[in-house]
This record gives sequence, C-alpha cells and structure tokens, in this order.
Amino acid sequence: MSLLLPLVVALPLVVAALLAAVGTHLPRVLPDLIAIGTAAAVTAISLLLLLDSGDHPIVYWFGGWRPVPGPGGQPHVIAPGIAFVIDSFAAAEAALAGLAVLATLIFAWRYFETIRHLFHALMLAFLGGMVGFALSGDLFNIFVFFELMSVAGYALCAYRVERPDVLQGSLNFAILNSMGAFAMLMGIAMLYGSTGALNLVDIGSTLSHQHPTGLMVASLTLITVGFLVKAGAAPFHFWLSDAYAVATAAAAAIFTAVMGELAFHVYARIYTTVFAESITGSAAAAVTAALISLAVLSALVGAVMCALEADTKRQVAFLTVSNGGAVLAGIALLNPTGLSCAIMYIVAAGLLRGALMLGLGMVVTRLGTSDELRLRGRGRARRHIPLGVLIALCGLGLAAPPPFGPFLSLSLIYDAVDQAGYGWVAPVLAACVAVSAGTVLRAAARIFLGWGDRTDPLLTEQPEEPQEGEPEPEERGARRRLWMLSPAFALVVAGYGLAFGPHLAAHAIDAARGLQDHAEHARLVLQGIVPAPRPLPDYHPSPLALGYGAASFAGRY
Amino acid sequence: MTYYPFVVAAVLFVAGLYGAITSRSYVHLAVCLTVMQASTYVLLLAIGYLRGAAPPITQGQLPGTRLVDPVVQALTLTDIVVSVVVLALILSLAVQAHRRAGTVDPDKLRRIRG
Amino acid sequence: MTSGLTAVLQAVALTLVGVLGVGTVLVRDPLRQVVVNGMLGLSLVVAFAVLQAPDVAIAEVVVSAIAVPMVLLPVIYKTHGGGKG
Amino acid sequence: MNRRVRLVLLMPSLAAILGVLLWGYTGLPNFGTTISSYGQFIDRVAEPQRHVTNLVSAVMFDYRGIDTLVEEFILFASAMGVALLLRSSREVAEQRPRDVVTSDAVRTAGSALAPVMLLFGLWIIAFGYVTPGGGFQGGVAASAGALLLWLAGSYRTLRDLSPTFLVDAAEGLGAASYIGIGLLGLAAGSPFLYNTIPLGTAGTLASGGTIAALNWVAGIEVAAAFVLIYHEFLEEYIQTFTYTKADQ
Repeated sequence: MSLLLPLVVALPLVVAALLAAVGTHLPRVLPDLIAIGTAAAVTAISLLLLLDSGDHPIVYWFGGWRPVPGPGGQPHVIAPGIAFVIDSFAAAEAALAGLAVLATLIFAWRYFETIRHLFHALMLAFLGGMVGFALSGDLFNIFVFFELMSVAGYALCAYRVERPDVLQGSLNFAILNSMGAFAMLMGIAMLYGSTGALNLVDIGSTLSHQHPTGLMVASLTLITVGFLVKAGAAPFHFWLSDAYAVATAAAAAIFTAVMGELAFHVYARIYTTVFAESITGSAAAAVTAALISLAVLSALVGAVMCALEADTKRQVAFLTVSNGGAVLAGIALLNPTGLSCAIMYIVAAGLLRGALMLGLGMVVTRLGTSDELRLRGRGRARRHIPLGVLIALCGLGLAAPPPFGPFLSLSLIYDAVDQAGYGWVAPVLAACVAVSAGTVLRAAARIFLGWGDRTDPLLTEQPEEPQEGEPEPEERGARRRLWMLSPAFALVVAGYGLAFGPHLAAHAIDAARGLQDHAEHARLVLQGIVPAPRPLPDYHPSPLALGYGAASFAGRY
Repeated sequence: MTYYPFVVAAVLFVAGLYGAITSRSYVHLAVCLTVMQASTYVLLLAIGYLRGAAPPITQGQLPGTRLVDPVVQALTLTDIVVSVVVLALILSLAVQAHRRAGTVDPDKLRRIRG
Repeated sequence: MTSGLTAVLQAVALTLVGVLGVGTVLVRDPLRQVVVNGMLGLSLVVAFAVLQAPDVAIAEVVVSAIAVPMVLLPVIYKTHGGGKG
Repeated sequence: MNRRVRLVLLMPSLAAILGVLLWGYTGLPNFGTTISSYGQFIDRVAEPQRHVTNLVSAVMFDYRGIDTLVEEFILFASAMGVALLLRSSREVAEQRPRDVVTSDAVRTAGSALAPVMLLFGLWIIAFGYVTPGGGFQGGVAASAGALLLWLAGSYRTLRDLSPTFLVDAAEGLGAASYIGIGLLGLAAGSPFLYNTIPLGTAGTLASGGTIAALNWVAGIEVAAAFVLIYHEFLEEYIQTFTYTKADQ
C-alpha cells in the first residue's frame, strides 16, 4: 500500500508532464488511451485506500520526515515534513474525483480534435490537484494543491476561448478564486505565526493550549471565506453560474461533480482538526449558527435561481449551489452525524450532477443549444430516448427517491439538523432539493416530451442569437452515441447504488468520530499510535427524517 | 516596529482588493492582484524574522549563529511562483477578451455578454 | 550592521513598499502602472534583503525585472497602445 | 449597479476587512522577537541531516519537497493553459513577416547579453543549495538568456530551428523528472522523495543528495516554462505589430 499510495498523486502528474512533452508525436488514439488508463488507475488506487482506511486513517510522511519530539519534550512535537492523512472520507473523495475524470475522458474520447495533448495534460494535472487537495494533511500543502487545481481549472474553463461569455466567465472564475486563495493564505500565515506549525493536527493541538485571541477568529474567517468562494456558497456564488455555464461539458462535469463540494469537504477537515478543539461552547454554537444561515441562504438562492433559469447548464450550476447548502448544513453541525452525512451526500449527488452535466453536453452537441425553452419538443425523436432517460434519471436521483442515491445521506442531514435544534432547517432544505431537482425534470419534460409552453414569463430571458453547438465531430451512428452516453450512465448507476453499501452510514459516522476525537487523531498522526478498534455505531434514520426525505421526493413537480 | 510590518501587509491586502474591485481594465486588475498577493510575502517574512539573526545560509557562518526562519522563506518562494502564474493566465484571458470582444473593461465585457 | 540601523532600514523599506503598493493600485494608466509596479518590486527586494531573506530577494529581482515585464508589456501594447482595435 | 453606489458600498467593507486583519495580527508574536519552533528545528538540524548550507533549499527540495513538486506543476499547468488560450486562436493563423522585432541594436545587445544571462542563471541554479539562489531564481534568469538568444539570432530562423516542441519537451520532462527522482525513493523501498543519493560534503557543489538533483530539474522546468510563456505573449505582440504596420 505504501508503494501505491504516493502514486495516487504522482501518477496523474507524471503522465500529464510526459504527455505534454511527447504527446504531439504519438499516434492519435494513444494519448486518449493513456489518459483514460491513468484516471482508471487513480480511481482504483483511491478505492483500495478507501478499503484500507476503514479502521483508522492512513498516515504517509513524504521523504520519510516523521515528527520528532520538540525541545520542550512531550507532548510537543515538531513535524518537519508533509503528511497525507487519508481517512475514509478523503479516500472516497479522491475516488469520486478519479471516477468523474475517468467518465469525462471517455465522454470526450476524440472530442477535441486539435491540441488534444494540452487538454489531456491539463485534465490530469487537474485530477492530481484535486486528489492531493483531498488527501493532504498540511495546511500550506493544501493551499498549493488548491492553486494547482484552480490554475488547471481556469484554463479548462476557458477552453472555447473564442466566445466573449466564455472569457467573461473564466475571468470572473480566475479573479474571484485568486482573491479567495489570498485570503486563505493570509489565514494560513497567521496560524503559522501563532503556532509555528503547518501540520493540521499539530496546529490544532498547539492552538488548543493557547489563550484564544482575535487571531484565531480572524484566521478562521479568512480561511472560511477562501473555501466558501471556491465552493461557490452564497454569498460568493456569483462566479460559479457563469463559469459552469460557459465551460465545455467535459470541464463543467468535473466542476459540478467534484471541485466545488471538495472545498466544503476540505474545509470541514480543517475546521475539525485545527479549530474544533479550541472553539467550544457558545463560540462553537455561534459558528454553527453562522454556517447554518449561510447554508440556508445557499440552498434557497440556488433553488430559486435554478427554477427561474432557462439555460439548462446554468440550472445545474445553481443546483450545485443549492446542494452545497445542504452539504454546508451538515458540516455546520460540527458533530459526527452531520459531517458523515455531508460527505456521503457530496459523493452521491456529485456523481449524479456529473452525469447530468455530461448529458446536457450531449444535448448541446445534438440539438445546438442549452436553452430549455428553445429546445422544447426538439428531443422527441426516437434516437434521443436514451439521452432523455439519462437526464430524467439524474433529475429523479437528485430528488432523492427512497431508498436510492442521495436519499440516505439527505435523510441523515435532516435528522442531524433536527437533533441539533434547527428543526426548521430540515423542511427548507427538503423544499430546496425538491425545487432544484424538479427543475431538471421540468427541463427534461419540455425538451424530450414537448410539455409546457414555448415561452415562460418567469424564466430568465436569453440573448437572441442562438448558441452554436460544441465543436464536436459529426455523429457517427447509434453505436457512437451510446458510447458517449455510457460513462454518464455508469455515473448514474454508481450514484444510485451508493446507498446500498453495507453499513454505509455506520461506517461513515465511525470515520467522522475518529476525525473529531482530536486527542486520538493527534496520537495517530503525530506519534503513529493506532487507535483501538471501536464497535460500529448502530444507526438508522429516524422516521421523521425518512418522512422529510420522502416528502421532498414527492414534493417535486 | 513591533507591528509595523503587519500593518503594511494589511494595507497592501486591502489596497490590492480595492484596486481589483474598482478596476476598469483586466490588465490593471491583474497587477492589483499581485499587489494583494505581495501582502502575504510581507506577512510571512515578517513572521519569520528574528532581530539580530543571520540569513538561513550556514555557509561562512559560525556554528550556533542565530538564523531567521527558513520555512517562511520557502513558502514565500512558492507564493511568488503562484503570483506570476496567475498574472500570466489572467493576462492571456485579457488578451483574448481584447481580441474577441474588443474590450478589457470588466463592465463592458459583462454588457457584451448580455 | 548595528541593530538600530537595521531597524531604520526595515522601516524605510517597508514604508516604501506600502506607499508604492497603494500607488500601483491607484495608477490607472497601464503603462505608468508598470513603472510604479517595477518600483514596488524593487522596494520589495530591498525589504526582503533587510529581512534577511536573500533567496526571496533574488526571486523577486528576477520576477519583477524579467518575468512580469515580459508578460505585461506585450499585453499592454496590444490592449492599450494601438494595434488593431 | 452604478459605479458610485458600488464605491459607497465598498468602503465600509474594506474598512471592516482592514480591521479584522489588524485585530488578527495582534495575536502574533511581536515583530522580530521570536521564530517558530519549526524554523528553529530546521536551522538546527538541516545542515547536519542534509549536508546543504542553504537551508531554504533544504526546506524547498526535501523537508517540504512535495510543496515544490506541486509548485512546478502549477507552473506547468499555467504554461499549458497559456499555450491553450493563446496558441489555439492563432491557428487560424495569418502569414506575417517574422523579423520585425530584431533591429540591429537588439541583435547586438542580445547576442552579447544572452550568454551572460544564461550563464548567470545556470550559476544561480548550480549554487542554489550552497549560497542564496536555486532552481526557481536561476530558471527565471536563464529563461531571459534563452529569450534574448531567441530575439538576437533572427527570430524567424531560430523559431524554425527550435520549434516549440523542443521547449515543450524540456518543460514536460523537467516536471516529470522531479517525480522520477521522488520515485527513486519508492524504488529503494523508502517513502516518496526520500533521499537516495550520497550526501557529500556540505558547502560544496557535491552535496545535498536529491536536493541537488531536484534543484537542477526544477531549474530546467522553470526556465522552459517561462520561455514557453514569454513566447506565447511575444507572438501576440509581434502579431499586433504586424497588423499596425499593415494598417499604416
């Protein structure tokens, strides 16, 4: 395992570099095959790590620089190197990233006819960035991976550089994300100045022995802003809809499936390991209240904007914002149930959103636009049936039908907010999920069944000139169409099936407990002391939560 | 001098932010972002400075000489690379905006997009 | 170097950094901004040197004297100084 | 939103941000009074452990080597991105005269300066782990030399002689070699980026083990990446220049 582990980041990066070096001289199919193989390997290693990290997180010190006792003796240690701390959540997140990139690369098989090697190199660098971002246990290292992911993301977003809207979306994306990154770096520097450490757990331990000062609040605020900008949570969601709408389907699928929610996940990890030990009592309650209000705001803004949007890709962007609200609500509770259900929801919903975006990419390719009003009834031909089924399945799945897909995790979120005394949040979230998923179904019904009117005064008006289709080679018969859809269907199957992992909820809550038990986690990371195995918690969602879940599914229109 | 470098860092951060938000040209804006990032260099190096200590180069130093923090210097180097990279990417997008839309003004580009 | 002199140098260099940083932001004409930005780079070099960070100072020299002008000037020429509209 | 309204809304928020930052900084130790335990530790052990005298390079290429690895790939991704954004649009290309930038003065100055800059860059890289300097600094300096060479020796011929793929290859292979050196550690049964090369004597060029190797690889990657980036931007400039001439 320790042989394979560093490869999860090193492999995509080294292949990216080699493809850039010699890619132009290879026969046409080879770069495609190599890139797909690499993404598959990353996914496989991540899944192995997921299995392996079931009992306790795996800790890997690069260069072999393990922590050493500090000059003050125990319990203070100095960590001179950088560690990857791979808990089940991080491994699951890495597997999600691998899977999304794999599906996208298959979807984009010979999709871009020119300068392909640049596209592949950037995709793999993007993958390496996301995986490292998910796994790293060092604050500055997280920032560096964040930048790698962002830089590759800006370039991929602007792939169709000839359109002004693409440029505007990409520029917004690049500028706002850079500002967020600087805020984050400010916070990191302040934490380093105050604790003299960069390892997450080390910072957390040192911080908990200090008197709380303004520094802690300021650095928490700066880091929170940085991550919320990246995740596109309200009120920082402005860039997201533009960027997702203008990116090619291939890039947008990865953005919506992984990139944004990954920021929530890493934020949760930083909060639990660095700040949770020092922020307790009423301060913690204040953090929860603040994050919950941002979560509700995101869910509401996302759902309303989604329902009022006619452009299907933008709908998915706002759907992402809305789903992000549910994720943030889970994280905001700062307890094991909240954290575990948030991560499970990230993975399940991310798979479905990725598939949805790929499906919409096909819609644009075949029908020439992504505007649902203009597309009304244009998908009624027989050959579009699989595509319609795909999009409908994604929409249904995102509405969390019991017992499939995101249903389990969503019910857990409802349950967790209810237990934490935020009973009113659960119905709001349920309504938002229903509205945003319902919008997808509305669009699917309008496009593929011809339901509804050609005009709708409620929906945002689109600029007159029709968009041209994606630069995609002409269709080559039914087999090719199915080939392009198959990765999206595979994502849907994975998304639906995820809820049936044996004792999934129990395992997730167990992993969250391990992370949130700071003393135990610190012993594991800094001293290599493996915690004693715990019995799996027994967990079943309460009837109330199941009710909300079912209601949110039934409530879609 | 106890807080002065930190004040300078804060001023740079806010000044860069102000410039970026009010900018009328993406080229100008990209430079403002580098000013904003310069604040992190100043902060990091100020945190790692020790009065009376030598640079973290042991060549030609007596053993036991007090040295400043080498870690923040390594972090700042990485930070500088990031800064140039972001500048280059935003500028190449600005060049394209100029070519495709004939403007590098954020407001005008937004209007053209519709 | 006495510690008093070092402190004075640091104060002067940091003040320059602050003033030129604000100046870079306020100068709206891109070509003039390049000049002020270059001076900001130079003042950062001095500040890094008096903060005992020669590695970072060298990096800032090469970046602000070579890399930044090399990407900025062609772009400014293209977008602000003539060329096709 | 109106510009003036935006400005009025902006000022209080900027003041608030400034306030939060200054409030946060009050929690920092006073300037110049102390450095982190991490830094003190590196100051104490780096030379004995890694046999280099530039401790910053020890942090960059060994203790925190993975940071620098990612940094190289940020540069790599950005060079790819700039190429993607600028190259693709020029493919609809125009025939243009090539020689416009090379006046005699530039040529002379370039041919005199180029080797100096290149050597200067290589020198900064070479002594990076002994005295101040290193792969990044030297790489940027060397890229200037390479660029001057490019400009001096008539742009056209050199472009045909050293097509972009040569620089592409240098950049890709440079970045890949960084990981390759990291993998040496794995091959020896140790962690990724573990030192596998004899350490040598501190203060000489034959020291540092993998630090020296990574330093060189990073220098090559940085130089190539910057040459790529400059090249893309210069093409833009030349194109504009040509258009202007044609318009007149």
